[in-house]
Amino acid sequence: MEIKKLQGAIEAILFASGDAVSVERIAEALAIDRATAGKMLGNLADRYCTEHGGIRIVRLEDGYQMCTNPEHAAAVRAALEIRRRMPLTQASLEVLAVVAYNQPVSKAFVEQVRGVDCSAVISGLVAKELLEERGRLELPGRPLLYGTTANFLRCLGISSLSELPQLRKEQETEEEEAG
Amino acid sequence: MEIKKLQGAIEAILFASGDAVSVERIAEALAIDRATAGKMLGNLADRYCTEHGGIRIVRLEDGYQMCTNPEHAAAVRAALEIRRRMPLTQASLEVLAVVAYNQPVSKAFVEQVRGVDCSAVISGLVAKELLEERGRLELPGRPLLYGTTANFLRCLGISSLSELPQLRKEQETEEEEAG
Amino acid sequence: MMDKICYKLETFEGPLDLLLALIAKNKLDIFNIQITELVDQYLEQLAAMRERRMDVTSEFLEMAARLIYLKTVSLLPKHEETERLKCELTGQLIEYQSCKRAAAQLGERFSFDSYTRGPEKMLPDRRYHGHFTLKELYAAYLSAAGRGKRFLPPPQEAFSAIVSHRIVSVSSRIIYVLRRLRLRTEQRYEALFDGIHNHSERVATFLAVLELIKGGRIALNGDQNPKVKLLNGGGKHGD
Repeated sequence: MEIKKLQGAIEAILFASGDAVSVERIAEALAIDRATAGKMLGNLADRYCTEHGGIRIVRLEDGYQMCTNPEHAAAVRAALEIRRRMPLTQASLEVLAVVAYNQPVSKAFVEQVRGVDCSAVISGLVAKELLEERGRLELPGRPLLYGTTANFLRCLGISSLSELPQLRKEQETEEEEAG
Repeated sequence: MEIKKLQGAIEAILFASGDAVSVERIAEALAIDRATAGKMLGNLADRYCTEHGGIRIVRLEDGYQMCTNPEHAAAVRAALEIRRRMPLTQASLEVLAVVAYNQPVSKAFVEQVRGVDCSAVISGLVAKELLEERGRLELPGRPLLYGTTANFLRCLGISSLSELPQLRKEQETEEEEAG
Repeated sequence: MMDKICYKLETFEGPLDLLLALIAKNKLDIFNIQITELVDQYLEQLAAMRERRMDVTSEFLEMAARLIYLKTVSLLPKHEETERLKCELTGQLIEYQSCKRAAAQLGERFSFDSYTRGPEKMLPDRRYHGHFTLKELYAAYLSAAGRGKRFLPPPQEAFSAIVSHRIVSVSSRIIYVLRRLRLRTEQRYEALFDGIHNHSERVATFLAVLELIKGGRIALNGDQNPKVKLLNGGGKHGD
């Protein structure tokens, strides 16, 4: 039915938003009046308010927002903690290594070394607090510079960058021979 | 009830993560066995699969992810002011097809099949999170390998690569129809 | 210019390269082409060309050989080999055809209509808590740098070989050879190269000798251990 469809649409909007969404915005998007939208949001919030339910719809000053039921905070934390301990991807390791040995470096430098776009990997590493911004390069476009963090040292189990393995001359010789 | 609580916790984890969460990780976080976690995830996904429901829980390889019901795409876009994503170009679809059916593959492999340079298309697909790096090939130059992502499966509406349309079968059917 | 060999088949009429181009572009299905018919016409054309004494390019010959072999094999009861050869002929093209077909299939199903959300904002801590080893990091660096090396601007040293490479001019070696011969008008040819290890210098010296012989200013005699002799005092011919 039409009402069921509208309810579903509101549910989808709240889910995808992440932030609070105002009643006006929802009314406008669905071409319904404010009062109806408000009533439907209220109903939806009630529907989500079940015992032990994982998701809640809370009313905030500027609208409605979906969020996890605080009851499950410990479980959520446990699950996401595990994710934060999962091994890094090869791409992440390579980017980290290139930054670690050449810091501070721009994204362009890392991409030149690896030969592919590294935007997503770099922002992932910044979110993981393994890389951080280190000002800008005084060049056209003033590109951001990146360096490794204290968390990076901790994850590696070293106390300073000087403990990084020396890049050996051998490698250079090898490369010359290969080239 | 204990089961209801676990169900709620799983719901909360999927919601809070945003990304796909593996059955294994959920089992570990909730200290239950994998089989039970898998069963509960399946049940939860079924529960969400209501007519006009706003949220869907989809299975992607060995994990589950919450996303909106495509039925409400227009409403979500209108409310969140998201621009409609352009459909993939023929070139992008071809590259995706070559990678999907042969992964992991190098750029060179894709280019050999298509007969043209595919660098830009591949990095575009990586940026769209439809392709991802999959390590390197042990060959001179150590070329990067690419594979498809969980997001690729989600956009296709399938749960695993084994659900990709069978190439041979379709072709034969076509011929039979034609003949 | 050679006339293109044209084929008249049920589904196609035109030269072979067009046929292949059409198959490659998926405009024509190779399975609908009668290879035997193709071979007959090809051989006919080939015979006609021979009569007219036209050059038959290696490309055509190679193609003909493949097609004839295909035909002979198809006359034998072993049909598997025919199929295998048919595949060989069309392998790459079919691969691309099925790629296009797969692309079309994916395209029909592809949809960006389902939306996901980022992680919940209540949990801003995405800090990495795992561990990795120095060895892994070092290996990753080698892996990354090994590949990207060619994308980096070449180091200064890479140019030095080119820039500092001595290009020895032939004229400078002509002067060198004449000077030596003026000191001793006849000497061993090989002696001219004594002490010269530089490749460019050796080549230039050789070219200088040729140039001088051509100009009639020196002569080279003897099969084994040839000797170079200064002619005419080394002056230009006719001086």
